[in-house]
Amino acid sequence: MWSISNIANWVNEWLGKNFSAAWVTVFEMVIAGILVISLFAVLGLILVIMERKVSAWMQIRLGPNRVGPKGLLQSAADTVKLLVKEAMTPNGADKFLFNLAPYLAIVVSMLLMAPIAFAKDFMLWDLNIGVLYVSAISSVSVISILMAGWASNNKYSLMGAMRSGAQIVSYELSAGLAILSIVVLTGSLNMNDIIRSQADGWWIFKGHFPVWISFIIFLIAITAETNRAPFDLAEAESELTAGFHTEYSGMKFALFFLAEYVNVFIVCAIGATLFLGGWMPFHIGHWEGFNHIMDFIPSSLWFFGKTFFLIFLIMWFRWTFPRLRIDQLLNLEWKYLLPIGMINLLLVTAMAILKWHF
Amino acid sequence: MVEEIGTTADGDLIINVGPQHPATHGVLHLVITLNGETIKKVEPHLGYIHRSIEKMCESLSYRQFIYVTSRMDYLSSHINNHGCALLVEKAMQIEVPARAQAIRVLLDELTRIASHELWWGAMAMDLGAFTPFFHAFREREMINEIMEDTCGARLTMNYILPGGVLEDIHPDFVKKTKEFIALFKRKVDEYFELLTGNIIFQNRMKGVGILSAEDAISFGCSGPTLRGSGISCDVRKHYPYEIYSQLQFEEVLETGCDSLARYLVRLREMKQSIHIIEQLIDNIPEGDFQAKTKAVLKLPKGEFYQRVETARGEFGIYVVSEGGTTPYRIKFRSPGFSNLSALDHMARGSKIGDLVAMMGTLDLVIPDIDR
Amino acid sequence: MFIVNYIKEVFGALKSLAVGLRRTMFYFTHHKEIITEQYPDNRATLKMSDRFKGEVVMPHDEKNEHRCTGCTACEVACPNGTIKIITKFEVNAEGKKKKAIDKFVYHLELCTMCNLCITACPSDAIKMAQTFEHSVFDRSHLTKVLNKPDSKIMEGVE
Amino acid sequence: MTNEELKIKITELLPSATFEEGGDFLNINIESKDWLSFAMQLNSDNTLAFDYLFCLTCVDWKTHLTMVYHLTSTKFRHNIVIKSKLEKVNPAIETVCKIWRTAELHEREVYEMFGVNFLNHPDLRLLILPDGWEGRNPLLKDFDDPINMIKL
Repeated sequence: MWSISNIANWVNEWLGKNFSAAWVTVFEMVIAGILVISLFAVLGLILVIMERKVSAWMQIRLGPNRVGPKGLLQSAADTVKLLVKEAMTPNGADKFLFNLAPYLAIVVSMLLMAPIAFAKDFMLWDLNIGVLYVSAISSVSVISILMAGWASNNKYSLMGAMRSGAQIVSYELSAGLAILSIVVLTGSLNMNDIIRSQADGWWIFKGHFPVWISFIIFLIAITAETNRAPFDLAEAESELTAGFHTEYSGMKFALFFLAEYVNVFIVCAIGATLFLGGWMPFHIGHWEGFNHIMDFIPSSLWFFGKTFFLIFLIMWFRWTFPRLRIDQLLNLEWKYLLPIGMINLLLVTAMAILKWHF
Repeated sequence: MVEEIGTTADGDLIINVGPQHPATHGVLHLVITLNGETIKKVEPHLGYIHRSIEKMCESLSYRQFIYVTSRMDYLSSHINNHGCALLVEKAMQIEVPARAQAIRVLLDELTRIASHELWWGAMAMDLGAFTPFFHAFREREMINEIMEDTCGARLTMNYILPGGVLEDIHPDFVKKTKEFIALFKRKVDEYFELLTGNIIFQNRMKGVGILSAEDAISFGCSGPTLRGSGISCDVRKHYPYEIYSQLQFEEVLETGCDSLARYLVRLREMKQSIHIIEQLIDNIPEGDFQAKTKAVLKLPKGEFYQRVETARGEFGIYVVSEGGTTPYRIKFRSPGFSNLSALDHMARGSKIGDLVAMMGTLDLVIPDIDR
Repeated sequence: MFIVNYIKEVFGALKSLAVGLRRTMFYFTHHKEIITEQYPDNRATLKMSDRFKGEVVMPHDEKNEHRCTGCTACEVACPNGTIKIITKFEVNAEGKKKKAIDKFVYHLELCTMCNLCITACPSDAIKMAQTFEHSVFDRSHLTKVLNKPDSKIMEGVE
Repeated sequence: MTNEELKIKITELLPSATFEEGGDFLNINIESKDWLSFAMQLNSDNTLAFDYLFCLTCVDWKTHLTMVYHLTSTKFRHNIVIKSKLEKVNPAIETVCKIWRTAELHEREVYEMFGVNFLNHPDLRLLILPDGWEGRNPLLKDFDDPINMIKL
């Protein structure tokens, strides 16, 4: 059957026949790099048009409908616009940090791509501590935001950055606890192991009530961590004009914009991996026939379908809810999500020990 | 090296909100002193669109000055015009035909709904919810179309003359208004689902921008801002003009004194306006829509004051006449100017996010403040 | 009863959020509710209300005649100096000198569409047109002369 | 209270006040030096309770200025108008922004538009006019701006 992993293996074999082992590694790294960057570009384009269409339909509008068929090329036009715009650096800014920040943001999201399984046996780096790696690296993204806010020498930017710092540091905890509950159930930090443990059903179905709570907490936490509404305080436009990227323009702004969308994709991919089985097709217990039929749908489709479902959820939140205030945001984390998450982790652990899950 | 600019001796940040800022809906310029996220002081700087309408009116005749007031509170332009026409009619003792009165009141209430719709959407947008804005504009668009049919314009209607209205209502007016009422009644429950009931929204509004009844009176607030503090102040009830004394409606009062109370007052006021329209729409008296007036209007010597209830509060017109064709001195008491004076008091000690909510519920229209 | 209240609070909050989500999902799936006007595309079918006040025009009949006597009632009535009437003396067929308009200058950029000039006009020479696409690249294009070149006053209009 | 009752009550408070009927409300003319103490009495007296200052303005009569205060009571719903003559040169009057706090912004507006100096005002600065405004106060009758004013 056709699958991405077959293509990858074929490329690997072909390179192995023609070059020495060291060159093969170099070539494969280059190919992987190009793939990641092009995935970035494609994801940026797709997610922007998706966001605009989703928001438009919820707001009883048509949305972009001029460029290309049904406006599908709108985000390409936007990119061209951003590319030709002047990338300004304000006078009082710390020039080095100011220019570094957007690249840092993009590098962090690139690093996060590594341990994600896009299809069956298709991932960049089969890391045995994949989950830990993801939660560790995703915290680095706050540095780029702080850097941007500080270096802009603008009070709005500074306040946006500080808000964002407080927010990401807090919500990291809840996201971590929610992830831990799945780690407890599978007993592994490896992404592949976690996916394989869902071969007889995804955790969201196997895990009863505690896993649902984990899932909801995870959704809230990742929305906050990616600075999306209703937690977009770092860039709350009615309060701080544009928050940490007030002073950015042109491509530098576009990089922040892209990093935000790719971050959304990555956290949703992780959510899909942990709770919805990643590329694992929809399997029910021991219904071999049904499971077999489900296997005919390519694993990459399953992965992207689930991820985009979660992305849609996050967009849906954004276009429905008003924004929280900064103290309410921290209250929500420390008074609600964290205690609930901790008790829930206890429940999950009990469930794992007593084997109550399916 | 990074320079320290715009800080006070205590290390507080001084931030300019406006004149171009997404939250100010116009060119309001607020200088706020911040300690971290907490507001220490809000200081309005006005005048960015001051056109000195009061000075302009001193050289305009009593027919002409009415239309300048459309440009003050552009969201209740019809009500502003109405107030000016009432003043001239009161001073010259012009009897307005019953049909014209009914038409004026109908359009007043439609204007009020349209203004509150825009406020609702814009305030939701300030709080970060974008969708309600478009939903509010769907209903507002219908009112605008009714206005366009009858008055010939969507925003600055210029429909009122001293002694009546410019033209009779459009043949489609009754039908379209009924359609609007039917649509509005269906959609107003969605407002609750989208915003009012939302837990995030409730938390953003409850206990935010407390303005006690004594303070609200002292600051000269009016309209929904004062009624949100539980003080009855509806001009339509206390100093009824036109046919308001014959109509059944309830003055909306909330006792919460906070942003949520002001919000609820406006939402409930929309329903009351619909109630007024329903009473009138089938009972527009037959007859003339305009009284016979002299070609040149001359007010007798003296001083005149007329107040009307706009969507934002009490709009007052104070005219000193020397008996000529133009006013000697005219003063517009705009509701927004007084409401704005309470902002500093309300905002002290709250967060920046609250400031946005407060400005939203004060429903500031900048040309109204600047005049 | 702290715990019960806490749980109630959490579920109440989630419910209020779900209500909002349901509403937006309704609009997401019901595309019939979309109200967007596709403005330049619907130009052909777009019809303004017949009372719409777009700009002041002076109707001319097929003989290139208008009804304006040049009495300047509109100029006086205008609150902001939008209308300037330049008159000239014409010699009519009987050899009598008669006042007539040379130019009816209308500053669209100053006009507030208050309709006072039309109310003031004793001979119904001007009216409001329903045009609305007034944007031009140069402000001077907004100053218009309403009477057409070589137009004359209609017979019998005083 | 009706206008007659108000008259009696106010004559008790301030015998020097003169009354003027006509217009919509009861007009009371007072000396500008009496204003602050009189305003306090108007606000604090239980039977008057004028707690709501809804309009504060000034009229330029060419020979003198007149401050006009429109007051109402949210409790009894009676209205009065207080008028006080001011000198044309260096007009000054006590501020009432301690009593009716809305007066703070209104008085700043009158200060820049008419040049009335409000004694003891906490923050008497330009509000609407641009910083560093020089020249006449715009709402005075002899103000002339040849550049921006269109004469009809």
